[in-house]
Amino acid sequence: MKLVDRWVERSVRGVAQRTSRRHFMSRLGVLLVGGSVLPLLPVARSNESSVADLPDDASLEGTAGDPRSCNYWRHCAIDGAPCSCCGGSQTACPPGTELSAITWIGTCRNPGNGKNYIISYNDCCGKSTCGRCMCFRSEGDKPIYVPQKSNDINWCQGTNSNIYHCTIAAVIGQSADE
Amino acid sequence: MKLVDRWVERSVRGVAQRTSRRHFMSRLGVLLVGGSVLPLLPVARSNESSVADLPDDASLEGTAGDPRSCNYWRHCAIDGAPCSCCGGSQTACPPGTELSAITWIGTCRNPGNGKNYIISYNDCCGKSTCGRCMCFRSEGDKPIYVPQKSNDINWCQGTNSNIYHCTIAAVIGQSADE
Amino acid sequence: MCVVRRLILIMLLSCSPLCLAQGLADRMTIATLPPEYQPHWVWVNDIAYGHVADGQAFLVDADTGRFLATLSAGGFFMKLELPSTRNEIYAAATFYPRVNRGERTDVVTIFDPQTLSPVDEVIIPPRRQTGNPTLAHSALTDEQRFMAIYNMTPAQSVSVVDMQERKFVEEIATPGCALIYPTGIRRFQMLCGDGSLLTVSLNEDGSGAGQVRSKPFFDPWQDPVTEKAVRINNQWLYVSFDGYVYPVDVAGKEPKFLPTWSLLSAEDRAESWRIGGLQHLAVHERRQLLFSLMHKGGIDSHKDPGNYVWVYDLRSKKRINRIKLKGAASAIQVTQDDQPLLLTAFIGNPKLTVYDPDSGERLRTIKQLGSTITGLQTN
Amino acid sequence: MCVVRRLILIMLLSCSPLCLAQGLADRMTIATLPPEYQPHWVWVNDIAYGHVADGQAFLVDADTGRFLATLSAGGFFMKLELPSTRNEIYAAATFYPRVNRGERTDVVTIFDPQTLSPVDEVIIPPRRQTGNPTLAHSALTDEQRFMAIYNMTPAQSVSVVDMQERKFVEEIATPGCALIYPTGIRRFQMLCGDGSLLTVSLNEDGSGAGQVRSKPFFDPWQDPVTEKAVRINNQWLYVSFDGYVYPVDVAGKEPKFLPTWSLLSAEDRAESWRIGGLQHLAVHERRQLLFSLMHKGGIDSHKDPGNYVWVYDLRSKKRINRIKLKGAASAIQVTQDDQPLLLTAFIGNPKLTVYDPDSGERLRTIKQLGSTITGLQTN
Repeated sequence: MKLVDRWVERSVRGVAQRTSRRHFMSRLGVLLVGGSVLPLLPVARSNESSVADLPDDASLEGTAGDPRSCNYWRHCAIDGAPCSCCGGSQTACPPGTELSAITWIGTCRNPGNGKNYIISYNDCCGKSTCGRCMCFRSEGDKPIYVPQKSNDINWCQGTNSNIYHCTIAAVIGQSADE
Repeated sequence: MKLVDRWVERSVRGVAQRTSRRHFMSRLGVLLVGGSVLPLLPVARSNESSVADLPDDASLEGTAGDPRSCNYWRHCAIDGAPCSCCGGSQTACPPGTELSAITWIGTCRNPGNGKNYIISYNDCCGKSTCGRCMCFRSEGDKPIYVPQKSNDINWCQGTNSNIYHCTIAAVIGQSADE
Repeated sequence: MCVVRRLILIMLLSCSPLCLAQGLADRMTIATLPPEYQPHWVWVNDIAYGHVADGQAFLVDADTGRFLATLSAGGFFMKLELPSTRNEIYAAATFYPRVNRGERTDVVTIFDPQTLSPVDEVIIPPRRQTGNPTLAHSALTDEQRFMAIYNMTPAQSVSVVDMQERKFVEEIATPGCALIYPTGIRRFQMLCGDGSLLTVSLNEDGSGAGQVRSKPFFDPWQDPVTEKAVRINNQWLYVSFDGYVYPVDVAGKEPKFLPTWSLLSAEDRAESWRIGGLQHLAVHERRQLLFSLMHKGGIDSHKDPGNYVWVYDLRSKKRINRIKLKGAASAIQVTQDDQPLLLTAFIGNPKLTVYDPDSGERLRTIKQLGSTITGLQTN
Repeated sequence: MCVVRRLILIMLLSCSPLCLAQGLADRMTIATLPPEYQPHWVWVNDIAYGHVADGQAFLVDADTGRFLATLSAGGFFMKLELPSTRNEIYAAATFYPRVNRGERTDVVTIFDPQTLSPVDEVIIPPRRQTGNPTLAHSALTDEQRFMAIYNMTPAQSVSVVDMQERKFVEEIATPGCALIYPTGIRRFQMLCGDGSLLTVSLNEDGSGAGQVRSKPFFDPWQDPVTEKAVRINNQWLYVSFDGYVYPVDVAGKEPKFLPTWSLLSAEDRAESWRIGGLQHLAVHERRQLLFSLMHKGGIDSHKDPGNYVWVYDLRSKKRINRIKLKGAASAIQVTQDDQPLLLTAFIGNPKLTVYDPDSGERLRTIKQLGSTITGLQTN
């Protein structure tokens, strides 16, 4: 298991790597609907931008632009195996797995343009767990009782199988707090 | 996995540890019954001895008398996890497992009295495989097509579950070739 | 005739153990565990990350280091239920007919404590929440008759099982609230997304008897409490990411929020000490001690492993000991007897380490315990 | 409306990928493998020792080191069948409804090579032989219509499945003989305990058409051949513990035993060189090369890992190369193209190592491939 390496590495990196996402997250509004807490994320309106505006990984220095690295900028809140190491990519599930429709949301800063993006960490499901490139960063992670912000939850829900395989990290919007 | 340690260890021990069991095994007679090869093992008659004659492990020096060690004298032909490390003993399956009724047979020399004993390596079955104290010695082991001498076969057969948990090493007789 | 039968055994057929025992031959047996467990026998829970369909628990003697037995729990194994009033063990698990595909079946399995083998099972709705294990996934109510299991689909609910009758009772909708913290006879509480507690009461048959939502007692966005609360007598101790203890008295029908206190001094905070781990708290009831797994780290390090266990007297709310661990730990536990042991494990290294909680001395290490230890439980 | 739908997604409900693609948002997709595999794509088989219910195969690009996809094979996974005439992959496996308990079901699963997901399954008698994996556990006959699976209960038999019709045909009793080595159209041979071969022929519907037992061609007590024979064109090469090659020509209805030759010189034997490993042989058909995993060891070391691969020209029966491995290997394989790669893996270290079979140079290592690699296959 590489868990130990990653965790030890994470312990060592310590404070240094954790930028102040918390400060941002705490300013998120919450909306109480029928007893359930749902966040109103400040997602930029989709007609204000296009796919061409997605930040370019190739221009990033070092591993921040490598989707197989735990340091990949979109992995700031992940806890699991990035699908890029498992036969998929940061936006594609590996062959034969199912894409979970629901998930948790993180906010990661792109080091190239300094903007914050909303990242959807959808799980890919139905094959035995991929143990490659295990990555634990958990920036902005909340406990299980705040489900939409919790990476402790297996998000293989509403899928034919709930067996967790790996996690993608897709941009679903730009944060409005710029 | 400790497989690597054990195998590397075994590689290093090399020739030194392998006494000439092969010489003995090759003198075993075989009997052809209905197209099936069955060995006529030279087991000493049961009325010639009693349980009290079973060799005493406590008198042995070093790990040759320790049922949790790969060097335990009865483990000369094992390939798997000794049940002594898994909640059982050299003659007892761990709690809740099933004892396989059929198995493969080895012949091990007791270093205390120098006598050869027939060892029955019965598998214990029905719980997920115990990965403790993995031991590969395979003295006298034959390929799968000589089933009664093959430790590559999962002997969890005729049991409710064929999931392999661990292996005991019971004396079932003294070799008659003394 | 017995010789013949023994030869038949060698000829790949079966022979009774009785027959074997008569000659120069060992009697082959199957071990069983004694009716009474020892106080230093410890459960080591392994979700088997990489093969989550095949979770396991190992029973280990922390005094001798002896491995006692394996309990094959099943898919997405979280924790065991260990009732004191029935000679049984329970665990909720998820199964598929083809390991990870086909129709999902969730069950509560009833295990025999002397064999750790299943004796029965109760099928529950296939909706239990899965993921990183937490001891709050399920619980027995205080009279030990009903087992409650937390569901998420993502709709949130609780499945109630009558463990005396071994039958599923009903699924209770609990929108916005998660996990199970038992608080009394036929009663448990849940943590809600707005920082409040939901108290759920059951009728005598286990069906829902009503729910009461408390006011929020912490801010889940500013400083959430972890899910890994510990209970001591009639108090649940919830601990926040920033190291504040929120004691909740559950003796009455509604929770009573007691004064908050801090695990960390101003100096500790300046040095970036933080709580963290998958099971970062433990208590010793008779001694009224709280054990907290600690590390130096930044914000968002609430799941990082710790290398210290800090010990607090719950009467004085003062730290009385700092135990430096030999290596990282992600789960801690303490035995409840008068000569307690402190137990630690790290998910990345499958071994159990045993410490003297007074001297802090490492007493022993028990290795080769599965692959990914997620939790520790005592009997 | 799309914005609303995206918000709904965030509110824990689903949203179509098409909708997401319209804005500043990635399109989430599911990858598929191309219709044509590359010659350097390699199958890495993992029995998942410790969790044998959950065996896996990984498809890896040995040129780039890229991990391509996972195939969840099931319990006691041994090997894949890779027909060239149908766009399908097959594997026999054993399942229990509760992972390791309940009623046993053995199946041949049919997988889609573009997704590595099951598309169908054929239930077979719950009697397949299990244990340490061998590539001779099952095979397709040469016309690729019938799959034969070796059973042992301990009675020995073969299950025949019609892979065109996807139905079980029948179980053929083969007392005293084991494993499957295909030898022609609707024909395979088996190794028998007396050192002979059993040739089994099938009718057009796959039912048994008769069996012929050869004379013994080796002595299983003095110097047995391993089960890990390799086929090159119409020859099966069986290799004994002591390093003798027994070529068997299977072009005709009955096997023809060709002259035995030795992998070892007198000097090699004096230095205790031996064959050994779980998959210790490989061939390159067009180049007529035999690769043999070697180590220095005593008798009974036929399953020990090797640290050398010796290469033989099958025309001259001379050793032409000795490749020193960087670390131990228990399985070797060679790709069948004109720029072949030599592949090695060790069951105790879950990585694939890629060598140039001519220069012996280590080209790359691909790590984190399951837990216990038992075999390697090429397409």
